[in-house]
Amino acid sequence: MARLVFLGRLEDVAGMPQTEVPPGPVEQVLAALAPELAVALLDEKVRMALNGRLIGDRGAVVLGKGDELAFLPPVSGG
Amino acid sequence: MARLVFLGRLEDVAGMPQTEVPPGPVEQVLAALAPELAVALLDEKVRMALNGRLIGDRGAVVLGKGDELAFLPPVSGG
Amino acid sequence: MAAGAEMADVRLALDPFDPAAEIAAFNAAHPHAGGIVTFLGQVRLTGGVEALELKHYAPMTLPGMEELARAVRARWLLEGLSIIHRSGVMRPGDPIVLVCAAARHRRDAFAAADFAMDHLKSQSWFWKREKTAAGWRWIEPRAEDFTDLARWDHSASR
Amino acid sequence: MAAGAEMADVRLALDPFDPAAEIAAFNAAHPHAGGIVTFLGQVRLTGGVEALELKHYAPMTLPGMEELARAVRARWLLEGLSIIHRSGVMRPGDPIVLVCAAARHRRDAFAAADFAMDHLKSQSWFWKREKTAAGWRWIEPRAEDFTDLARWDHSASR
Repeated sequence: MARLVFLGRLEDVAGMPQTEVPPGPVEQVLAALAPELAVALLDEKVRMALNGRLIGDRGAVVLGKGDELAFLPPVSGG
Repeated sequence: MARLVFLGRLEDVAGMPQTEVPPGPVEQVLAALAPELAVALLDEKVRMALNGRLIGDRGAVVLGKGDELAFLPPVSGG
Repeated sequence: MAAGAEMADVRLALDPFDPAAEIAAFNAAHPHAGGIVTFLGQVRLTGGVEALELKHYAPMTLPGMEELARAVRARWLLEGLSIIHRSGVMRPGDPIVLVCAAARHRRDAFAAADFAMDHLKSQSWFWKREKTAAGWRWIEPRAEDFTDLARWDHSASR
Repeated sequence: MAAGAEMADVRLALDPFDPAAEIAAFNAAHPHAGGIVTFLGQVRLTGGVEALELKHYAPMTLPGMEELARAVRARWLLEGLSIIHRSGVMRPGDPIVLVCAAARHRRDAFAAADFAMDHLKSQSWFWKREKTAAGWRWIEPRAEDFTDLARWDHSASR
Protein backbone atom coordinates (compact mmCIF):
# COMPACT_ATOMS: atom_id res chain seq x y z
CA MET A 1 0.00 0.00 0.00
CA ALA A 2 0.92 3.68 -0.34
CA ARG A 3 -0.09 6.51 2.00
CA LEU A 4 -1.82 9.84 1.39
CA VAL A 5 -1.30 12.58 4.04
CA PHE A 6 -3.69 15.53 4.33
CA LEU A 7 -2.29 18.65 5.96
CA GLY A 8 -4.05 21.69 7.38
CA ARG A 9 -7.64 22.19 6.30
CA LEU A 10 -7.40 19.18 3.97
CA GLU A 11 -7.53 16.98 7.06
CA ASP A 12 -10.98 18.43 7.78
CA VAL A 13 -12.12 17.86 4.19
CA ALA A 14 -10.84 14.29 4.25
CA GLY A 15 -12.16 13.65 7.73
CA MET A 16 -8.83 11.98 8.57
CA PRO A 17 -5.15 12.94 8.70
CA GLN A 18 -4.04 10.16 6.37
CA THR A 19 -5.19 7.09 4.51
CA GLU A 20 -3.74 3.99 2.87
CA VAL A 21 -4.35 3.53 -0.86
CA PRO A 22 -3.30 0.96 -3.47
CA PRO A 23 -0.19 2.01 -5.42
CA GLY A 24 -0.62 3.42 -8.93
CA PRO A 25 -0.66 6.64 -10.98
CA VAL A 26 -1.80 9.61 -8.92
CA GLU A 27 -4.85 10.37 -11.11
CA GLN A 28 -6.06 6.81 -10.57
CA VAL A 29 -5.52 7.13 -6.82
CA LEU A 30 -7.44 10.42 -6.67
CA ALA A 31 -10.28 9.08 -8.79
CA ALA A 32 -10.97 6.48 -6.12
CA LEU A 33 -11.46 9.15 -3.42
CA ALA A 34 -14.65 11.02 -2.56
CA PRO A 35 -15.15 13.63 -5.32
CA GLU A 36 -15.23 16.54 -2.86
CA LEU A 37 -11.87 15.48 -1.44
CA ALA A 38 -10.32 14.93 -4.89
CA VAL A 39 -11.37 18.44 -5.93
CA ALA A 40 -9.88 19.95 -2.77
CA LEU A 41 -6.61 18.06 -3.29
CA LEU A 42 -6.33 19.29 -6.88
CA ASP A 43 -6.75 22.97 -5.92
CA GLU A 44 -3.93 24.87 -7.59
CA LYS A 45 -2.80 26.31 -4.26
CA VAL A 46 -2.26 22.80 -2.86
CA ARG A 47 1.25 21.46 -3.34
CA MET A 48 2.31 17.83 -3.27
CA ALA A 49 5.32 16.19 -1.70
CA LEU A 50 6.41 12.64 -2.39
CA ASN A 51 8.32 11.10 0.50
CA GLY A 52 9.07 14.53 1.92
CA ARG A 53 10.14 16.20 -1.33
CA LEU A 54 8.08 18.75 -3.25
CA ILE A 55 6.87 17.62 -6.64
CA GLY A 56 6.99 19.93 -9.64
CA ASP A 57 4.98 17.96 -12.20
CA ARG A 58 2.02 16.44 -10.35
CA GLY A 59 0.65 14.56 -13.30
CA ALA A 60 3.74 12.41 -13.70
CA VAL A 61 3.55 10.89 -10.20
CA VAL A 62 3.14 7.15 -9.83
CA LEU A 63 2.81 5.93 -6.24
CA GLY A 64 4.88 2.87 -5.43
CA LYS A 65 4.50 0.53 -2.49
CA GLY A 66 5.43 2.33 0.75
CA ASP A 67 5.42 5.79 -0.86
CA GLU A 68 3.97 8.71 1.08
CA LEU A 69 2.23 11.47 -0.85
CA ALA A 70 1.46 14.61 1.17
CA PHE A 71 -1.01 17.33 0.16
CA LEU A 72 0.12 20.74 1.41
CA PRO A 73 -2.31 23.68 1.43
CA PRO A 74 -0.99 27.25 1.93
CA VAL A 75 1.12 27.42 5.05
CA SER A 76 0.83 29.80 7.99
CA GLY A 77 3.44 29.69 10.72
CA GLY A 78 4.86 31.95 13.42
CA MET B 1 30.23 82.18 39.34
CA ALA B 2 29.05 80.20 36.31
CA ARG B 3 30.14 76.71 35.31
CA LEU B 4 31.58 75.32 32.06
CA VAL B 5 31.23 71.55 31.48
CA PHE B 6 33.46 69.71 29.00
CA LEU B 7 32.08 66.46 27.62
CA GLY B 8 33.82 63.62 25.79
CA ARG B 9 37.23 64.41 24.34
CA LEU B 10 36.88 68.05 25.43
CA GLU B 11 37.49 66.88 28.97
CA ASP B 12 40.91 65.66 27.83
CA VAL B 13 41.64 68.94 26.05
CA ALA B 14 40.60 70.93 29.11
CA GLY B 15 42.36 68.59 31.50
CA MET B 16 39.27 68.73 33.71
CA PRO B 17 35.58 67.83 33.48
CA GLN B 18 34.36 71.29 34.46
CA THR B 19 35.45 74.65 35.70
CA GLU B 20 34.01 77.74 37.38
CA VAL B 21 34.19 81.02 35.52
CA PRO B 22 33.00 84.57 36.17
CA PRO B 23 29.60 85.35 34.54
CA GLY B 24 29.55 87.35 31.31
CA PRO B 25 29.15 87.09 27.52
CA VAL B 26 30.34 83.74 26.20
CA GLU B 27 33.06 85.21 23.95
CA GLN B 28 34.53 86.98 26.96
CA VAL B 29 34.43 83.74 28.98
CA LEU B 30 36.15 81.78 26.20
CA ALA B 31 38.79 84.45 25.69
CA ALA B 32 39.94 83.90 29.25
CA LEU B 33 40.58 80.18 28.65
CA ALA B 34 43.74 78.54 27.28
CA PRO B 35 43.77 79.24 23.50
CA GLU B 36 43.96 75.52 22.60
CA LEU B 37 40.86 74.84 24.69
CA ALA B 38 38.98 77.84 23.31
CA VAL B 39 39.67 76.66 19.74
CA ALA B 40 38.48 73.13 20.57
CA LEU B 41 35.29 74.49 22.16
CA LEU B 42 34.52 76.62 19.12
CA ASP B 43 34.82 73.68 16.68
CA GLU B 44 31.72 73.76 14.49
CA LYS B 45 30.91 70.14 15.45
CA VAL B 46 30.75 71.08 19.13
CA ARG B 47 27.29 72.03 20.33
CA MET B 48 26.47 74.07 23.41
CA ALA B 49 23.78 73.60 26.01
CA LEU B 50 22.82 76.21 28.59
CA ASN B 51 21.36 74.68 31.75
CA GLY B 52 20.59 71.46 29.90
CA ARG B 53 19.03 73.02 26.79
CA LEU B 54 20.69 73.16 23.39
CA ILE B 55 21.56 76.63 22.15
CA GLY B 56 20.95 77.66 18.57
CA ASP B 57 22.75 81.00 18.43
CA ARG B 58 25.99 80.61 20.34
CA GLY B 59 27.09 84.18 19.98
CA ALA B 60 24.12 85.56 21.85
CA VAL B 61 24.82 83.69 25.09
CA VAL B 62 25.49 85.62 28.25
CA LEU B 63 26.32 83.50 31.28
CA GLY B 64 24.56 84.52 34.45
CA LYS B 65 25.39 83.61 38.00
CA GLY B 66 24.77 79.87 38.56
CA ASP B 67 24.39 79.10 34.85
CA GLU B 68 25.89 75.90 33.49
CA LEU B 69 27.21 75.92 29.93
CA ALA B 70 28.05 72.47 28.50
CA PHE B 71 30.20 71.82 25.43
CA LEU B 72 29.02 68.72 23.57
CA PRO B 73 31.26 67.13 20.93
CA PRO B 74 29.80 64.52 18.51
CA VAL B 75 28.06 61.78 20.44
CA SER B 76 28.58 58.04 20.22
CA GLY B 77 26.33 55.74 22.21
CA GLY B 78 25.13 52.16 22.13
CA MET C 1 25.31 20.24 5.77
CA ALA C 2 26.74 23.63 4.86
CA ALA C 3 29.37 25.01 7.18
CA GLY C 4 27.21 27.92 8.29
CA ALA C 5 24.43 25.73 9.58
CA GLU C 6 26.63 24.05 12.15
CA MET C 7 26.45 27.14 14.31
CA ALA C 8 22.66 27.33 14.13
CA ASP C 9 20.42 25.82 16.78
CA VAL C 10 17.14 24.87 15.10
CA ARG C 11 14.36 23.21 17.03
CA LEU C 12 10.79 22.13 16.46
CA ALA C 13 9.25 22.22 19.94
CA LEU C 14 6.38 19.82 20.53
CA ASP C 15 5.96 21.07 24.10
CA PRO C 16 5.92 24.57 25.61
CA PHE C 17 9.30 26.26 25.91
CA ASP C 18 10.52 29.06 28.17
CA PRO C 19 11.63 31.96 25.95
CA ALA C 20 13.35 33.87 28.76
CA ALA C 21 15.47 30.83 29.61
CA GLU C 22 16.26 30.28 25.93
CA ILE C 23 17.30 33.91 25.48
CA ALA C 24 19.45 33.76 28.62
CA ALA C 25 21.18 30.63 27.30
CA PHE C 26 21.71 32.19 23.88
CA ASN C 27 23.17 35.37 25.39
CA ALA C 28 25.43 33.28 27.61
CA ALA C 29 26.66 31.39 24.55
CA HIS C 30 27.54 34.65 22.76
CA PRO C 31 29.00 36.91 25.44
CA HIS C 32 31.17 38.80 22.99
CA ALA C 33 28.79 39.38 20.08
CA GLY C 34 28.33 43.09 19.49
CA GLY C 35 24.59 42.79 19.02
CA ILE C 36 21.91 40.22 19.76
CA VAL C 37 18.41 40.56 18.35
CA THR C 38 15.62 38.32 19.52
CA PHE C 39 12.08 37.98 18.28
CA LEU C 40 9.46 36.26 20.38
CA GLY C 41 6.06 35.52 18.90
CA GLN C 42 3.29 34.70 21.34
CA VAL C 43 -0.35 33.76 21.07
CA ARG C 44 -2.16 37.10 21.23
CA LEU C 45 -4.98 37.76 23.57
CA THR C 46 -7.68 38.78 21.13
CA GLY C 47 -11.39 38.76 21.38
CA GLY C 48 -12.70 35.27 21.59
CA VAL C 49 -9.66 33.19 20.64
CA GLU C 50 -9.43 30.38 23.16
CA ALA C 51 -6.64 28.36 21.59
CA LEU C 52 -4.28 28.24 18.65
CA GLU C 53 -3.01 25.05 17.06
CA LEU C 54 -0.04 24.72 14.78
CA LYS C 55 0.39 21.51 12.86
CA HIS C 56 3.56 20.40 11.16
CA TYR C 57 4.55 17.64 8.76
CA ALA C 58 7.46 15.76 10.26
CA PRO C 59 9.29 14.82 7.04
CA MET C 60 9.45 18.46 5.91
CA THR C 61 8.98 20.96 8.74
CA LEU C 62 12.24 20.66 10.66
CA PRO C 63 14.32 20.09 7.49
CA GLY C 64 12.72 23.24 6.06
CA MET C 65 13.63 25.22 9.19
CA GLU C 66 17.21 23.97 8.94
CA GLU C 67 17.32 25.02 5.30
CA LEU C 68 16.05 28.47 6.31
CA ALA C 69 18.78 28.71 8.96
CA ARG C 70 21.39 27.89 6.32
CA ALA C 71 19.98 30.59 4.03
CA VAL C 72 20.06 33.16 6.85
CA ARG C 73 23.64 32.30 7.75
CA ALA C 74 24.70 32.48 4.12
CA ARG C 75 23.13 35.91 3.72
CA TRP C 76 24.38 37.68 6.85
CA LEU C 77 27.55 37.49 8.86
CA LEU C 78 26.34 36.02 12.14
CA GLU C 79 28.06 34.75 15.23
CA GLY C 80 25.09 32.66 16.23
CA LEU C 81 21.52 31.85 15.25
CA SER C 82 18.73 30.04 17.03
CA ILE C 83 15.27 29.23 15.70
CA ILE C 84 12.67 27.54 17.90
CA HIS C 85 9.12 26.99 16.64
CA ARG C 86 6.25 25.34 18.50
CA SER C 87 3.87 22.80 17.08
CA GLY C 88 0.75 21.73 18.94
CA VAL C 89 -2.06 23.41 20.84
CA MET C 90 -1.33 26.72 22.55
CA ARG C 91 -3.23 29.15 24.76
CA PRO C 92 -3.15 32.99 24.74
CA GLY C 93 0.24 34.12 26.07
CA ASP C 94 2.03 30.89 25.09
CA PRO C 95 5.22 31.31 23.05
CA ILE C 96 4.98 30.23 19.40
CA VAL C 97 8.34 31.13 17.93
CA LEU C 98 11.68 32.48 19.08
CA VAL C 99 14.47 33.67 16.79
CA CYS C 100 17.81 34.82 18.23
CA ALA C 101 20.56 36.27 16.03
CA ALA C 102 23.98 37.36 17.26
CA ALA C 103 26.27 39.42 15.06
CA ARG C 104 29.24 41.68 15.21
CA HIS C 105 27.19 44.46 13.59
CA ARG C 106 23.69 45.18 14.77
CA ARG C 107 22.15 45.67 11.33
CA ASP C 108 23.05 42.08 10.41
CA ALA C 109 21.38 40.78 13.56
CA PHE C 110 18.21 42.82 12.94
CA ALA C 111 17.95 41.83 9.29
CA ALA C 112 18.63 38.14 9.97
CA ALA C 113 15.91 37.89 12.62
CA ASP C 114 13.45 39.88 10.49
CA PHE C 115 14.14 37.71 7.41
CA ALA C 116 13.83 34.49 9.41
CA MET C 117 10.46 35.58 10.82
CA ASP C 118 9.04 36.56 7.43
CA HIS C 119 9.98 33.14 6.09
CA LEU C 120 8.74 31.21 9.11
CA LYS C 121 5.44 33.06 8.81
CA SER C 122 4.63 32.27 5.21
CA GLN C 123 7.19 29.85 3.82
CA SER C 124 7.62 27.15 6.42
CA TRP C 125 5.66 23.95 6.73
CA PHE C 126 3.17 24.90 9.41
CA TRP C 127 -0.60 25.04 9.33
CA LYS C 128 -2.44 27.14 11.85
CA ARG C 129 -5.99 27.11 13.18
CA GLU C 130 -7.68 28.93 15.99
CA LYS C 131 -10.50 28.03 18.29
CA THR C 132 -13.31 30.38 19.23
CA ALA C 133 -16.76 29.77 20.65
CA ALA C 134 -17.73 28.92 17.05
CA GLY C 135 -15.19 26.10 16.88
CA TRP C 136 -11.89 25.64 15.05
CA ARG C 137 -11.05 27.73 11.98
CA TRP C 138 -8.01 27.41 9.71
CA ILE C 139 -5.93 30.57 9.27
CA GLU C 140 -4.86 31.33 5.75
CA PRO C 141 -1.80 33.50 5.15
CA ARG C 142 -2.57 37.22 4.85
CA ALA C 143 -1.62 39.37 1.85
CA GLU C 144 0.64 41.27 4.24
CA ASP C 145 2.65 38.12 4.89
CA PHE C 146 3.51 37.88 1.21
CA THR C 147 4.45 41.53 0.87
CA ASP C 148 6.67 41.14 3.94
CA LEU C 149 8.33 38.19 2.25
CA ALA C 150 8.71 39.94 -1.09
CA ARG C 151 10.81 42.65 0.55
CA TRP C 152 13.76 40.26 0.51
CA ASP C 153 13.61 39.18 -3.12
CA HIS C 154 15.39 42.08 -4.73
CA SER C 155 16.99 43.86 -1.83
CA ALA C 156 20.65 43.84 -0.96
CA SER C 157 21.51 41.81 2.09
CA ARG C 158 21.50 44.85 4.37
CA MET D 1 4.74 64.04 29.64
CA ALA D 2 2.97 62.68 26.55
CA ALA D 3 0.55 59.84 27.09
CA GLY D 4 2.63 57.37 25.12
CA ALA D 5 5.67 57.75 27.31
CA GLU D 6 3.86 56.51 30.39
CA MET D 7 4.11 52.98 29.10
CA ALA D 8 7.83 53.25 28.39
CA ASP D 9 10.46 52.15 30.88
CA VAL D 10 13.56 54.25 30.26
CA ARG D 11 16.65 53.86 32.41
CA LEU D 12 20.17 55.19 32.51
CA ALA D 13 22.11 52.43 34.29
CA LEU D 14 25.16 53.55 36.21
CA ASP D 15 25.91 49.97 37.25
CA PRO D 16 25.94 46.69 35.33
CA PHE D 17 22.52 45.23 34.53
CA ASP D 18 21.42 41.68 33.76
CA PRO D 19 19.88 41.68 30.26
CA ALA D 20 18.40 38.19 30.57
CA ALA D 21 16.58 39.17 33.76
CA GLU D 22 15.40 42.42 32.15
CA ILE D 23 14.09 40.56 29.09
CA ALA D 24 12.34 37.99 31.30
CA ALA D 25 10.66 40.81 33.25
CA PHE D 26 9.64 42.61 30.05
CA ASN D 27 8.19 39.41 28.57
CA ALA D 28 6.33 38.72 31.80
CA ALA D 29 4.87 42.24 31.68
CA HIS D 30 3.58 41.68 28.12
CA PRO D 31 2.30 38.11 28.06
CA HIS D 32 -0.23 38.80 25.35
CA ALA D 33 1.75 40.95 22.91
CA GLY D 34 1.90 39.28 19.53
CA GLY D 35 5.58 40.03 19.04
CA ILE D 36 8.46 41.14 21.23
CA VAL D 37 11.74 42.27 19.71
CA THR D 38 14.79 42.82 21.88
CA PHE D 39 18.16 44.24 20.98
CA LEU D 40 21.12 43.72 23.31
CA GLY D 41 24.36 45.56 22.61
CA GLN D 42 27.43 44.25 24.38
CA VAL D 43 31.07 45.24 24.54
CA ARG D 44 32.68 43.24 21.74
CA LEU D 45 35.71 41.11 22.25
CA THR D 46 38.01 42.65 19.68
CA GLY D 47 41.73 42.71 19.40
CA GLY D 48 43.24 44.70 22.18
CA VAL D 49 40.24 46.48 23.64
CA GLU D 50 40.48 46.13 27.40
CA ALA D 51 37.67 48.41 28.44
CA LEU D 52 34.99 50.71 27.11
CA GLU D 53 33.74 53.79 28.87
CA LEU D 54 30.54 55.64 28.17
CA LYS D 55 30.08 59.05 29.68
CA HIS D 56 26.81 60.91 29.93
CA TYR D 57 25.70 64.40 30.87
CA ALA D 58 23.12 64.13 33.62
CA PRO D 59 20.98 67.17 32.68
CA MET D 60 20.48 65.91 29.12
CA THR D 61 21.11 62.18 28.72
CA LEU D 62 18.13 60.61 30.46
CA PRO D 63 15.74 63.38 29.32
CA GLY D 64 16.97 62.73 25.76
CA MET D 65 16.31 59.00 26.12
CA GLU D 66 12.81 59.74 27.41
CA GLU D 67 12.20 62.03 24.44
CA LEU D 68 13.37 59.23 22.12
CA ALA D 69 10.97 56.81 23.79
CA ARG D 70 8.12 59.26 23.22
CA ALA D 71 9.08 59.58 19.54
CA VAL D 72 9.18 55.79 19.15
CA ARG D 73 5.80 55.36 20.79
CA ALA D 74 4.30 58.10 18.65
CA ARG D 75 5.60 56.49 15.46
CA TRP D 76 4.63 52.84 16.02
CA LEU D 77 1.74 51.15 17.73
CA LEU D 78 3.41 49.47 20.68
CA GLU D 79 2.16 47.63 23.71
CA GLY D 80 5.37 48.25 25.62
CA LEU D 81 8.82 49.75 25.28
CA SER D 82 11.91 49.55 27.44
CA ILE D 83 15.23 51.30 26.89
CA ILE D 84 18.17 50.71 29.24
CA HIS D 85 21.55 52.27 28.51
CA ARG D 86 24.72 51.91 30.59
CA SER D 87 27.06 54.70 31.52
CA GLY D 88 30.45 54.03 33.10
CA VAL D 89 33.36 51.67 32.51
CA MET D 90 32.62 48.28 30.93
CA ARG D 91 34.62 45.19 30.04
CA PRO D 92 34.30 42.94 26.98
CA GLY D 93 31.06 40.99 27.25
CA ASP D 94 29.35 43.57 29.47
CA PRO D 95 25.93 44.78 28.33
CA ILE D 96 25.79 48.36 27.05
CA VAL D 97 22.24 48.80 25.86
CA LEU D 98 18.98 46.88 25.84
CA VAL D 99 15.88 47.83 23.87
CA CYS D 100 12.67 45.81 24.18
CA ALA D 101 9.61 46.54 22.06
CA ALA D 102 6.29 44.71 22.31
CA ALA D 103 3.64 45.10 19.65
CA ARG D 104 0.57 43.48 18.28
CA HIS D 105 2.24 43.24 14.86
CA ARG D 106 5.80 42.09 14.56
CA ARG D 107 6.89 44.65 11.96
CA ASP D 108 6.10 47.46 14.41
CA ALA D 109 8.22 45.80 17.10
CA PHE D 110 11.15 45.27 14.72
CA ALA D 111 11.05 48.82 13.35
CA ALA D 112 10.68 50.41 16.79
CA ALA D 113 13.72 48.60 18.22
CA ASP D 114 15.77 49.28 15.10
CA PHE D 115 14.85 52.99 15.12
CA ALA D 116 15.59 53.32 18.84
CA MET D 117 19.03 51.75 18.38
CA ASP D 118 19.96 53.97 15.45
CA HIS D 119 19.07 57.01 17.51
CA LEU D 120 20.79 55.82 20.68
CA LYS D 121 23.90 55.17 18.64
CA SER D 122 24.34 58.57 17.06
CA GLN D 123 21.77 60.95 18.50
CA SER D 124 21.82 60.45 22.23
CA TRP D 125 23.99 62.22 24.77
CA PHE D 126 26.72 59.67 25.27
CA TRP D 127 30.44 59.86 24.65
CA LYS D 128 32.44 56.69 24.22
CA ARG D 129 36.09 55.88 24.60
CA GLU D 130 37.99 52.62 24.58
CA LYS D 131 41.12 51.49 26.31
CA THR D 132 43.85 49.51 24.62
CA ALA D 133 47.48 48.94 25.55
CA ALA D 134 48.07 52.38 24.00
CA GLY D 135 45.71 54.02 26.48
CA TRP D 136 42.26 55.58 26.17
CA ARG D 137 40.94 56.77 22.81
CA TRP D 138 37.66 58.61 22.09
CA ILE D 139 35.38 56.94 19.55
CA GLU D 140 33.84 59.27 16.99
CA PRO D 141 30.61 58.25 15.27
CA ARG D 142 31.11 56.35 12.01
CA ALA D 143 29.69 57.42 8.65
CA GLU D 144 27.61 54.23 8.79
CA ASP D 145 25.88 55.47 11.94
CA PHE D 146 24.62 58.51 10.08
CA THR D 147 23.42 56.55 7.06
CA ASP D 148 21.61 54.19 9.44
CA LEU D 149 19.94 57.20 11.02
CA ALA D 150 19.07 58.81 7.69
CA ARG D 151 17.02 55.75 6.72
CA TRP D 152 14.24 57.03 8.97
CA ASP D 153 14.01 60.59 7.69
CA HIS D 154 11.86 60.03 4.66
CA SER D 155 10.50 56.55 5.11
CA ALA D 156 6.99 55.63 6.05
CA SER D 157 6.60 54.35 9.57
CA ARG D 158 6.60 50.71 8.47
